Amino acid sequence: MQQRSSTVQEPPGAARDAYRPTPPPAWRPRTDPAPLLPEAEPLRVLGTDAVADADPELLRRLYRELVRGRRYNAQATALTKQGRLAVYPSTTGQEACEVAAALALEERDWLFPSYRDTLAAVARGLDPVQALTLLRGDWHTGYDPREHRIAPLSTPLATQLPHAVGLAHAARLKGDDVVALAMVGDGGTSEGDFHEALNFAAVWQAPVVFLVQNNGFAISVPLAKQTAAPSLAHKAVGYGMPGRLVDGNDAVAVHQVLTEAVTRARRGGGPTLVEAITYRIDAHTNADDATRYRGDGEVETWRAHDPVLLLERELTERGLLDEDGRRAAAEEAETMAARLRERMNADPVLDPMDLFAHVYAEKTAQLREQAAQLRAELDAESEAG
Amino acid sequence: MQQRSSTVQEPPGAARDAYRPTPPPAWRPRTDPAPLLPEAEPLRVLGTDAVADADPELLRRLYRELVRGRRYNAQATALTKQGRLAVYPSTTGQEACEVAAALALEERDWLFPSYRDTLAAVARGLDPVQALTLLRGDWHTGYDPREHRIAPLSTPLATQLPHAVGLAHAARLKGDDVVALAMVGDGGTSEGDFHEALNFAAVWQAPVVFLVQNNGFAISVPLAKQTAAPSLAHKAVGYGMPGRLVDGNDAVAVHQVLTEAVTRARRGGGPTLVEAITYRIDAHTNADDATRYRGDGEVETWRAHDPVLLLERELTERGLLDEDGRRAAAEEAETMAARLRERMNADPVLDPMDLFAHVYAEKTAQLREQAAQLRAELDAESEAG
Amino acid sequence: MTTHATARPAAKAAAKPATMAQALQRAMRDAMAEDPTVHVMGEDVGTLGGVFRVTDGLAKEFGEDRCTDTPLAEAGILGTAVGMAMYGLRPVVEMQFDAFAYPAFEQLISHVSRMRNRTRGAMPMPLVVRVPYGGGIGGVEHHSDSSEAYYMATPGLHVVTPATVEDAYGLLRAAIASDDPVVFLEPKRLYWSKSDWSPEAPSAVEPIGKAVVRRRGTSATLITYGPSLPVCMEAAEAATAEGWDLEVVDLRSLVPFDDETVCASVRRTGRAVVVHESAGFGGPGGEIAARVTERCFHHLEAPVLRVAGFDIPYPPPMLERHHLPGVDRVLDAVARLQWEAGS
Amino acid sequence: MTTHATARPAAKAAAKPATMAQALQRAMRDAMAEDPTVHVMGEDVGTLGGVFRVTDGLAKEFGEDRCTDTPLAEAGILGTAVGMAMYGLRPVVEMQFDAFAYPAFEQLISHVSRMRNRTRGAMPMPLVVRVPYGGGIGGVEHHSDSSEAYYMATPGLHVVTPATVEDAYGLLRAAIASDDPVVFLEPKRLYWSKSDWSPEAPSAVEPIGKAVVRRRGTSATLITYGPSLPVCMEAAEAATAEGWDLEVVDLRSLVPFDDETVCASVRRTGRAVVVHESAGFGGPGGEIAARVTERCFHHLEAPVLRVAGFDIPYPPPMLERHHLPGVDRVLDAVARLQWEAGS
Ligand SMILES: Cc1ncc(C[n+]2csc(CCOP(=O)(O)OP(=O)(O)O)c2C)c(N)n1
Ligand SMILES: Cc1ncc(C[n+]2csc(CCOP(=O)(O)OP(=O)(O)O)c2C)c(N)n1
Ligand SMILES: [Mg+2]
Ligand SMILES: [Mg+2]
Repeated sequence: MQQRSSTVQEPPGAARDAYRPTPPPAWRPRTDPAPLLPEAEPLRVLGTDAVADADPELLRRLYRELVRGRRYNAQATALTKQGRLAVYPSTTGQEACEVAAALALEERDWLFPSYRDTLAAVARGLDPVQALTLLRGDWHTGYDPREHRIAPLSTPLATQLPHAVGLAHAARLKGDDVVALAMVGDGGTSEGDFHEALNFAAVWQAPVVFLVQNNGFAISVPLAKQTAAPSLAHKAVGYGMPGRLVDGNDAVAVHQVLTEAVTRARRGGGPTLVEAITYRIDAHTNADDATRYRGDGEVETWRAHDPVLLLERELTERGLLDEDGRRAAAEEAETMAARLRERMNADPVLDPMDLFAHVYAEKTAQLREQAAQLRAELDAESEAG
Repeated sequence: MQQRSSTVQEPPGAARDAYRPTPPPAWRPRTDPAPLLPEAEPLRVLGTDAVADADPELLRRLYRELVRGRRYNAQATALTKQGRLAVYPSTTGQEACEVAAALALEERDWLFPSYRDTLAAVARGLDPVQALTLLRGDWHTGYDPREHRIAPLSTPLATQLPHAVGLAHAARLKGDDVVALAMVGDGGTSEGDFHEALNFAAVWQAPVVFLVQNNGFAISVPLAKQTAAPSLAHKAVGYGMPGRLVDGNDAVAVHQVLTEAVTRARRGGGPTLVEAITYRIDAHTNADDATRYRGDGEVETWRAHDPVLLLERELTERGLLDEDGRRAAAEEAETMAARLRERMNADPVLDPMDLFAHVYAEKTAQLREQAAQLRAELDAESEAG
Repeated sequence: MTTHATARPAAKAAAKPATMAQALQRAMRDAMAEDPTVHVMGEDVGTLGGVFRVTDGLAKEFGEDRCTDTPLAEAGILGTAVGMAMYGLRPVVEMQFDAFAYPAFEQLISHVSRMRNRTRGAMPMPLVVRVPYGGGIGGVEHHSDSSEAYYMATPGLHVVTPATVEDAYGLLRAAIASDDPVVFLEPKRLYWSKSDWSPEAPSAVEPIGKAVVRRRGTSATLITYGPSLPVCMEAAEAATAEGWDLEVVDLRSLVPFDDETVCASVRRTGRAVVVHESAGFGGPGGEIAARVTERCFHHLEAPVLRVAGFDIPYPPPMLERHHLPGVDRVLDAVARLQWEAGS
Repeated sequence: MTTHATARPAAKAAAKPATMAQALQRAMRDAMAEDPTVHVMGEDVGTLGGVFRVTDGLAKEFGEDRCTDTPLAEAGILGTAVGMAMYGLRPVVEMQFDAFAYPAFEQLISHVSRMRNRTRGAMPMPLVVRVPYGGGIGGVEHHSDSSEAYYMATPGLHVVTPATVEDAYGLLRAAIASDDPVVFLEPKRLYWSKSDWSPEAPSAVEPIGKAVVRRRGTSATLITYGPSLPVCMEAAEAATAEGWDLEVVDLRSLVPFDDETVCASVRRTGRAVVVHESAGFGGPGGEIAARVTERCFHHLEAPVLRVAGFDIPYPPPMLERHHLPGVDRVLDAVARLQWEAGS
């Protein structure tokens, strides 16, 4: 070995003539990427032979919930027109996702809805009036999240995803086999919190399922301006978790994919990212004018792929649903709507003094002062008449 | 077609018997994911026949820069021991990435370094004293970023990545064929800003290249606690841009991959994410004690894969480098180090009044008051002493 | 959404009264027409024209490259805008609502506010961050925050907020023209306030950093800005019945702060109340009261008082009227200015 | 990193003087030992024991699930901590440096501070965010911010900061025990300050929200906290030479604010100076001066003055001494308290 003037110190044993470049020592593929990649086309069950494998009871249950969900959307929208609801982001056209998300969970599991997902909460069994409390202008959360294992509706997009990861992780540390399912829109996937949540979930192998409802728009912004990815489900591979792509208007397919993901998470298999391709039939909210950013033609195309219709036809075709079944579902939905309408007609009674009640466990001296001020104002007001 | 009691309105033309489920209307794969996936193993050129294709001049230039870079790292580290530098995050072992990043760019291109990447700036031609200004305790940026097309060293991790995207996008809008190259560590890829930057870049098809130096650690946190991804390069697919995986200690390979990515960006092909597998030989900074979180064995393994060594052997083997060439490179490096040492021995003279000079284009009334106060204090001080 | 009268009543029978939203739109339009480096960007600002329609028509007139619907990521929006400004553009960024600007705070604090100083003047940040702020529109959670304290506490930013249709135009023009970053706070409940301001004869560009006396008075000074200006004007009218002749100062710019105008007024009247919607504790009023007191101590007949939102997260719509400082609370504060003690 | 004497000098020849960093470590250790729901998490807190070694040994003693090295993402750290708290844990989150807490502001403002209120008490947020803050350690850009104004302006948070080794232990224990979220600001230049506090006999848990008089005096009150307490104590000693007998109040808790202790002192002395490192404009001093003035106006012989950092981004190490409020500036302010005017 010749003497050389290199500034680099030869490592011991690195004999010159033994030199054979090797891959960098630390490098090894940590996960095989292939199984993480989503299906090449959104998974469908309806219209395929796989329907035959589905439990007929589940199919009927899904149907009834879809019909109820559709009716709920219509009723909530009507309530905005009557001024009983301040704002309503409808999930008309997205009922399959909302309902399947709810039904894929066990009672002990947790749901982390976005601001749009009141229907998922209702399908989980939450009183619709409680689900709509926020949107009515009443208190920010209409229910006890712990009682129902439904996190507050998250207005800031994607910010509740890390909460779902933390909760799932905490449950696992405690030894509870609880799964968290977190919902987000296509737009929400652009937020940094989406990224950080998925990364933490994968590193911690937390039992959490992320459901992206890709409904084509973030308010007015179409998917093409939101991402250039082959699909949103492809993002999964970058975190080392499986991505799944599913027809979001096929309730059976969404239910199947979510159930698989939930089961996997429960068994310690870690998180999954599910992208459901769907469409928002209504405007963003009642305050939005969708004609500014999309044509009627597109909406009509999607109406032909309506989640309620798809399931109804399939069940009818397979003899799992008849006129009586359809009528029963419609009536059940009508009853729910009538009750909701009626109860939303009553003005909620809020106590202004509650403004100070839950800022801290105990009021600070400053809040006591401020509460006294308001108390005095209210007393003066009621004296004045 | 029988009358049915469904709550769903049949869309026009959706005749019952014509029912055939179709994929969701909006869905189509936007990009073919296959070409976006990185190579299965980090690309290497050294030790393969591909070296023969490389321009010998480039190989020699890379060698000289690596030797200079190694010497620069040693000198900067020495300066911290002498108290002439407040802190130095060394790139010993990472010189191939630093140098290749600089050499892949044209003069009109922009470099967006992280706090660690002073060497890339120096390899681009920046005066080392200017590059080290921040780390010496002097002003935050030692050079005019516009003059050198080097953004300020970014201390908050990954936060400069969106800047690179915005600048590249602005250049493209203006019709300038300028490319931005942004550098980040493996740890930095976990930040939300990384995600948002890559997404914006892909949606805008901005001419930007992201270089992740995966050196195995974020301070003490090893890669396995940072991500569960098959590789960091796999994240690219989730944004719809190509990912490349390269041996970060193979200067020729890194240079090749970066040059390809830069060329692609310049030609309007959009962004690329490059992951270079490398290793930080020194502690995180001079203030860090690396023995707390990693064993000497690991470091020794990597010394055998030293970037300077790899290139030096290859060039020697191929007859592209002889004793004279090595000596010349070492001498050039020594000259640089001597000059740096000497110039860093002089204490910089800072004017305290500059504290107020550049907060705004013009001092506010409040800052004028405060400047007057400091002026008076300084005058009193100098009178007193 | 409710419509409020602006401070300056649309008394004259002007041709086409314009809203504050229209004046803001016009300011961007005129700036874009004059200067090709001005770019508007944000969520839904293009095709939709913004959820408040403030950017209506800009994408159509100037193209999507000049008025861009971005992906949904506030840090990304502001972060890319920083890069655009580095290359010489003048980005005007819209944050859709006050509370949705928080994800961009890292970029705002660590980069936007410091880039000029960091580079010793070599790299200014001529960008504007438009933030619709404040409550009173019945918005659900996170749609009604008054976040000005955060911006004020960040050296390197200018913080500007119009209260009238005229100023909406004049101050936004000035903000866009400024070579420093400006957080431009738009009082969203005044978006549909009207005045005889006309897009045909837009108001002058107003200098940043100048407060203005909206009502002359002698008994005490109400110091306010943005959404609380109409409240203070109304309170001042009502106060005449009690024999108080109140002066009203509209700050318009929280940073830089116009000590001169404010202190001149307080020295004249000897008493002052600061009025804002933001929570009181740690809010702008503390700074304002403290600096006025430092400068006018011997002219003060009473401590400078503050009328502000309570120290609570913004309440649900059905309770917001109890939270928002209204005319009665302003008058109550005026009544507590120790009238027996002094002049 | 320099070593400062704490306010309470380690005079007694105690067995093993401990540093503030050690007291903080001990507080977490004792809390973790007592309560299995306490979890420590952050960047480098596990194997390394934190860049300031404040979590040294915790991962070893309690395992990596109780003291966890997280991925490098502050919003993710705080956001997952929120979820953990929802499930009944008590996360203690470390932000590596003040300026690196900014990416987590969205989570802090929109969720941590509001979750209890949002759910009408059903879902409290018993978590602690530890933030090393302030300058004076020669840190490069972004390593020396005083960000307390942001936290103070966020209703729903408690904001606590120790200035002594004893309080570091006692207040951190209280913060971890609190059912409300606490931003726990650790004056990083006091990490290596020492006292005769001993881990063998740790101090008592201190209640949150109580200020303490560190030095009795009659001429004027210095109101301060955290890193500025040693400065004020030194100033008070030096002031005796000028004939001033200064009282020094250590706030310890910015939220809730102890009006009682502070105002009792100011009423006694009739004069006050607020001292902090944070930029003056929009900083904590404005709130403090304003509320003291509101409550003690007729006891004041002079306006409450403020000695603070300049209204600039934190300067580079070589200039920081010109920025940091030191003894001389405090004494200058005391001298301006209009001694000729009053008592
Ligand atoms: C952090 C944040 N930024 C902005 C908004 C305002 N905003 C409300 S809904 C919405 C679009 C959401 O789109 P997507 O995530 O696709 O969900 P979708 O509405 O389609 O269900 C926007 C921008 C918000 N709520 N949160
Ligand atoms: C936003 C932010 N959070 C935390 C830090 C503190 N910090 C400085 S370097 C570092 C580790 C960075 O690791 P990596 O990204 O892998 O880069 P490397 O140091 O290995 O070059 C951390 C946590 C920071 N600078 N910025
Ligand atoms: Mg959507
Ligand atoms: Mg690294």
